[in-house]
Amino acid sequence: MARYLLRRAAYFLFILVGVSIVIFTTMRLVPGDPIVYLAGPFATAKQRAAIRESYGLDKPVVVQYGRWLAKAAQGDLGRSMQLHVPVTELLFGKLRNTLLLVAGSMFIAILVGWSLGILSGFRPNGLIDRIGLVVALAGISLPAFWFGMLLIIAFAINLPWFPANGIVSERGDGGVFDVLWHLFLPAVATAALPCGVMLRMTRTAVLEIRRMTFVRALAAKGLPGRALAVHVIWNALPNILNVTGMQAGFLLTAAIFSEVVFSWPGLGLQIYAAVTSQDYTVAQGAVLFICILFLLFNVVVDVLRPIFDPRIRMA
Amino acid sequence: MPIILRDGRIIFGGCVVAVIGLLTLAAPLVSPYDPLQVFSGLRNAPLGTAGHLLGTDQAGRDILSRVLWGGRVSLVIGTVPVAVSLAIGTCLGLIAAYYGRWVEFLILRLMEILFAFPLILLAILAAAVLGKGMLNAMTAMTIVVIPYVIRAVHAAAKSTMGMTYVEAAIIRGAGPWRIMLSEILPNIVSSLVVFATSVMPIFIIFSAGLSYLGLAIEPPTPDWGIMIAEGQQVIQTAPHVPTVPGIVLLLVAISMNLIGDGVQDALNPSSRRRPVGADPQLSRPI
Amino acid sequence: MTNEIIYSIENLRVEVGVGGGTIPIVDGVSLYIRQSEALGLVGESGAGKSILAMAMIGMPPQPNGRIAGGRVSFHGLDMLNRREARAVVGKRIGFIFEDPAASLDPCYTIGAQIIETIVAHEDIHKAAARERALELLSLVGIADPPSAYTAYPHQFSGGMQQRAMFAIALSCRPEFLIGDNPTSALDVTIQAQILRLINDLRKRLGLTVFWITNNFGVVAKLCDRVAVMYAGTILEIGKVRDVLRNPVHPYTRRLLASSGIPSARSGPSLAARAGAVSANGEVGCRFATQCPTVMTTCSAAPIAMSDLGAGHLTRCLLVSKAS
Amino acid sequence: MANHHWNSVNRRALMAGAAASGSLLALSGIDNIARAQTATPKSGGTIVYAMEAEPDILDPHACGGWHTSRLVLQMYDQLVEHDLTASWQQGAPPKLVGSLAERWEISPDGLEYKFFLRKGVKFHDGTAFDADAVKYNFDRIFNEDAPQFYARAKAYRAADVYFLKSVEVVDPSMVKIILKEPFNSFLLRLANLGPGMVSMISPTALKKYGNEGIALHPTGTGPFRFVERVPGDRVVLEKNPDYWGGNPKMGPFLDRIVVKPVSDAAARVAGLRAGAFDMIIVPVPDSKQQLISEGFVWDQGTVHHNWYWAFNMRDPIFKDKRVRQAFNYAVDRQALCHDLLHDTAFPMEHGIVPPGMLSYDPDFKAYSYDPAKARRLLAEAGHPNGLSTTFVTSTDGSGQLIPVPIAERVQANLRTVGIDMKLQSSEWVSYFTKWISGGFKDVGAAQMSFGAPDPFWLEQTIGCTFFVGEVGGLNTGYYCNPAIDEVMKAARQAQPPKNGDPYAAWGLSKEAVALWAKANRMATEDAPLLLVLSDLNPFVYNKKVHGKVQTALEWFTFRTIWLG
Repeated sequence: MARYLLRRAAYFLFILVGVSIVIFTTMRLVPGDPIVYLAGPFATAKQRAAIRESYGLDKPVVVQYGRWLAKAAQGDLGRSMQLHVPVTELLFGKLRNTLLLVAGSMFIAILVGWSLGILSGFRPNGLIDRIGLVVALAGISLPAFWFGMLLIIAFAINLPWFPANGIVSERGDGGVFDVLWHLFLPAVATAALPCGVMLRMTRTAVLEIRRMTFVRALAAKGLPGRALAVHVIWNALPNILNVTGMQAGFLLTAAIFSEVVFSWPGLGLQIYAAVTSQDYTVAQGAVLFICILFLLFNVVVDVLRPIFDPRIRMA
Repeated sequence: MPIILRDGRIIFGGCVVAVIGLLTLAAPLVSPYDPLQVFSGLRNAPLGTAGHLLGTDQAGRDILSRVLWGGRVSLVIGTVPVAVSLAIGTCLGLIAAYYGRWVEFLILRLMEILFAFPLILLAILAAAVLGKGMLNAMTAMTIVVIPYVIRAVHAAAKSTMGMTYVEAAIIRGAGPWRIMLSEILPNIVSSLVVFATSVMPIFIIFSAGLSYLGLAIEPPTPDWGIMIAEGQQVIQTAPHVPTVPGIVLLLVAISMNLIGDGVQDALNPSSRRRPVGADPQLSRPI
Repeated sequence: MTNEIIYSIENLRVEVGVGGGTIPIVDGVSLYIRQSEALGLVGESGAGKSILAMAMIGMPPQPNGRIAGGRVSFHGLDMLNRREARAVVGKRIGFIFEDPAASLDPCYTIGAQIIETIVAHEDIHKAAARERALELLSLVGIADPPSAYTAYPHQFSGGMQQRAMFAIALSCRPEFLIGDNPTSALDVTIQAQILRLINDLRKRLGLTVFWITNNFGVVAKLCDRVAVMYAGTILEIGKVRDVLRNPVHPYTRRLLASSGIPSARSGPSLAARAGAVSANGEVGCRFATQCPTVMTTCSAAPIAMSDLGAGHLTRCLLVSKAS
Repeated sequence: MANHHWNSVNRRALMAGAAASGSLLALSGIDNIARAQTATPKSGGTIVYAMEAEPDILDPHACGGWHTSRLVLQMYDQLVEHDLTASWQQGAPPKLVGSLAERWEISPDGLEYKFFLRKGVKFHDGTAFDADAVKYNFDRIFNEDAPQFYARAKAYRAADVYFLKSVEVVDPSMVKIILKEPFNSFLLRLANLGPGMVSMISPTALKKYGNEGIALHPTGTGPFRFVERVPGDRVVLEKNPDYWGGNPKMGPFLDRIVVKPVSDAAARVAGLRAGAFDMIIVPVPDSKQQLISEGFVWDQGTVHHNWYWAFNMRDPIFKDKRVRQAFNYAVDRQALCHDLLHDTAFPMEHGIVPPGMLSYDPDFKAYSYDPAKARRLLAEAGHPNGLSTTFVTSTDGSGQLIPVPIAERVQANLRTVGIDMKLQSSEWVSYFTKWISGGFKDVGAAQMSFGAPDPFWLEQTIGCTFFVGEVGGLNTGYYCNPAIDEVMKAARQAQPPKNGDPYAAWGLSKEAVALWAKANRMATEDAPLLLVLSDLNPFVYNKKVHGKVQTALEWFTFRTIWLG
């Protein structure tokens, strides 16, 4: 395990450095000059130069990168050029909201995806399976941003049951229920894709396991159906977890569409804004954030799977 | 492949896609109006308005015409990148698999870095750098897809490399390209087709998403994504404006997914109904 | 040997759906097994032996197979009745599969897999169950039971895995053991050990055995009686001695001639048989098409079993003529 | 304008609206003021105000964008201000009134401004406001040698640098500001609460938090105090109990102001209807009838705002005056404002100077819709078969209204007179960046939407001295007409007003205003811009909201607002 972690860590470092180089350079390739922007409409060339210098952007990119990396290594991602807020402070706030959204939608996706997937895996071509197939197809075919809009039309406008945007109501207590109430529609919109994907994956996994000889062997041991199901699900879990983990990681940024539709102040939105408004420090920091999270999601999956599959554990 | 034509899903999906595709292709002929023509005083006209079957949008333009013309853009920026990246990715994947050693190492490590970028993030970056316009949008999409193709091809090719007939060819002294193209490629082509058909719907939606975010194409050119985004302004008063283009988009996506499923089952029955949208590749960071 | 018949199959028919229609994989098989005897079943792969074996514990073939007719009873229990079958399967009837590697749940320890069987059938404490599991492991000749108990299947060799399977099959002290070609996957020495083990168990526990194999050697070493199966039907059955000394049915002769069993390829494929079936409308001798001594009458009408005495029966016109 | 519209993802999110001049009075603005005056204000309560974009830094000296200054000015005061309690109907722009300066004197040569400061004013951090504080702030903006100098702040006041000589502390309650040359718009510019205002920040706070940090801890003397900012979600202000100007009739009344950046106009409207917001800015024009019928107050009025295209004078096509005029005749502004914007915008048919800017002249009928004339002019200019060119516009940006749909409308108009106008649009940031660095050399015209109460804006936009990138110029078309320049120079250098001068309340003499009007007519005739429309800066709020004054300015105060 220790060697595994060590290898993993080294690998992460490699990826992170690579990623940071890519983002650092691409950000500077985005057309437009943040300094001109920060300097406002009346600035003269000379004044812009002064401002550029004050941000250290007059130095060659390599130098800038070096400085940034040195700081980042100490956990200091600098201040937002646009807002002057410390980047980490800014991003943690957004991250919290996005994780909330991801958690909410994953909860729905798992609830529906797993249950339908497992049930239809046990009763292929049964009623539930047919329902499941439709749900899955819809899930992977619905454009999140459009689906979200439909939900708003249906459940925020025509039937004013849920709020159309925001994360807490302005006057509400901002308590848990208030947040959940705001979370529902965005979560549903975001859940569609992962739900469809996981439903199909789970179904496939269960089907594949059920075809295996050992399941018949278990039946030949005279085990009751419930016990059999446990065996099957347990064996299918590694794959199910795998796709679940991936989907969760995927949502970190895929959530952006719901974040736009429901003006949910999340990380995806933040990144988009930072990139288009060329807030270098924020964009760089955010991308670093996301990638680290992604790698972590992988680790979680890599750590979880062996728990269920001794073959991996002991390999 | 006759078996493919026996699959109901493929027939249905194929027909829908074909019809929509042809209609958009024939937009200049079948479209009732110029998609940019503004009908003063006739904004947000509801469905079935005389002369405007699908009504008009927030700027007073005929929605049907815009859906038709917009389809050209949406379909193209959704599909062409997949095709192009398939070509490029296949070459690189084969090269990596065939030459191995540092070439492989280089290409794969590079891909891994790109994989560390979430799909959408990568697309946003690429789009931001390249700026708007159909060509740029497609380039951005292509860049995004290539890594997945490379990985898929590389994996498939690697497994083929060991096969005796490849070794035989090597012994026969066939040149690298000959081996890659006439020995390896034919054996991975089916998995490539499966890959292509399964990611196609994803990227149709995804490209629409990009233009929804305003990253893809230049207004006033219509495009389903943009139409939805613009229509969002009037969901309170005229919900049909964003709904109509969305339905068409959904229809295409569903059909393409059905095709994908069908092709998958037809080409590798081993993995019956492997989740299409799922192609774990697409959600896998590294 | 006049022990009572504990297990009987009457005119069993198992069908599998292929394409549009269905074809019988097991077609009108009738067998009986007496207390603590060992009945061997030989035949080429694809003859339907495994299907028969599964049907004997009430499990239709997967996918889309079904038990279409006949009666299977064990101590008067209807084995084709799910509930009655479950009561005895795994408890009084042990079943061993052909491929041990594939027949063990890779995610559970050997111990767990033995225990769950015991617990499923007996009201017993985990500790006690564990005790028995360890006994069983040593009984089937596994060197270090405690470590084997906590081991996972993939850590075992093929032989060890099959022994584990035996341990599971025997975990509830069954009186009847069905082995579906359990030794085919193993090399000769292991095979010998296993057979010794079975014989030993038979002596000690008076175990009744139904042993599928495609190796007459095994039959000779283990069984009292042997049945020869071809294309879903029993063509000949009798005491091992009789059948091996003077095989009557041309097919049995061929099997013995090609000491050991022809490989699966020579056996008619399902599709081929589907064709054959439609050809002769499922009447007459299945072997007719390949029979060296075939007669026009062979495919004319269904052929009954004719008794050669001493429980030696065969399904061939040559014989029925002679007598 | 210069709006760091940086959190707007939905580019079509920013729809501004306003009623065409005709229907203005019909709207509820009036009766609302009536309500404000009749009913007796109640103190307390929290108002939730949804604005059009994520605010820029909360640093008055360096905040870009009206949408930000609308927020920042609630916490700060200037030496002199426009009277924010005067509605747009009571003459535009509002008179100048003393704020932190009780009164001021202008030397006859117009070079020396004496400000007599209000005594006993305290910053939110409890420190006293005095002449030194004034100097400290001016130094932060203008004095490159001062330790607190902030380059970004100076950049926003580039134009003033051109005129400002020195700031002297005479005594704790008097500062003297000396100019290099007469510049009679100086007062108006000090009162301008657009991008980069000359507000008074607590020197103590500045020293404590530094030039960047102060944006996170705004510390002024204004009627409201900073509570918290959650980027992308909210900014919260609270009542400043010891506001120097506080009084039971004029406020401040509100306990709390919650400002929500919601870039999607539809979402703002939805929130308003759902009761999540009390007041929103730039609603979706299409929602106007519905909202009014649902009993919401739709409040709008003319402002100093100009949505135009600046022709690129370096493009040979536009060197010809007749072509520029042809474009101006080809646009059907009435239809545009009526159909597309539901009478929530004001057609710019009275010259370059928009309503709400001094020297606006309503009697001047400049360009009405006349395609025939447009065609004729094109033909005379040697384009009988029309011409083709490329215009650029941003896709968003506050105060830009809905650039793309408007541009598409104009595009359609131009097509009818044989002009094939291709449209290029880009993200606000990259657009603005290119615009401000004179980057659009290869296009026919660049769109912008801007304005100020003081007529000097005209020279900034078309003056030869004020090419973009030079001394705070906005002249992106590189238009230069010496004759007009003469007049404008004379206008800005004209003598300060005598007592009883009708424009004394704006620090301008009758003569100056007349000169500006003249310049406006000359310039309009020479058509350096394609005039389109003027924002009417609409707000919508529910019946609970009282005392909101719709000024003729792009900004307003929360001080007078109270909840019933």
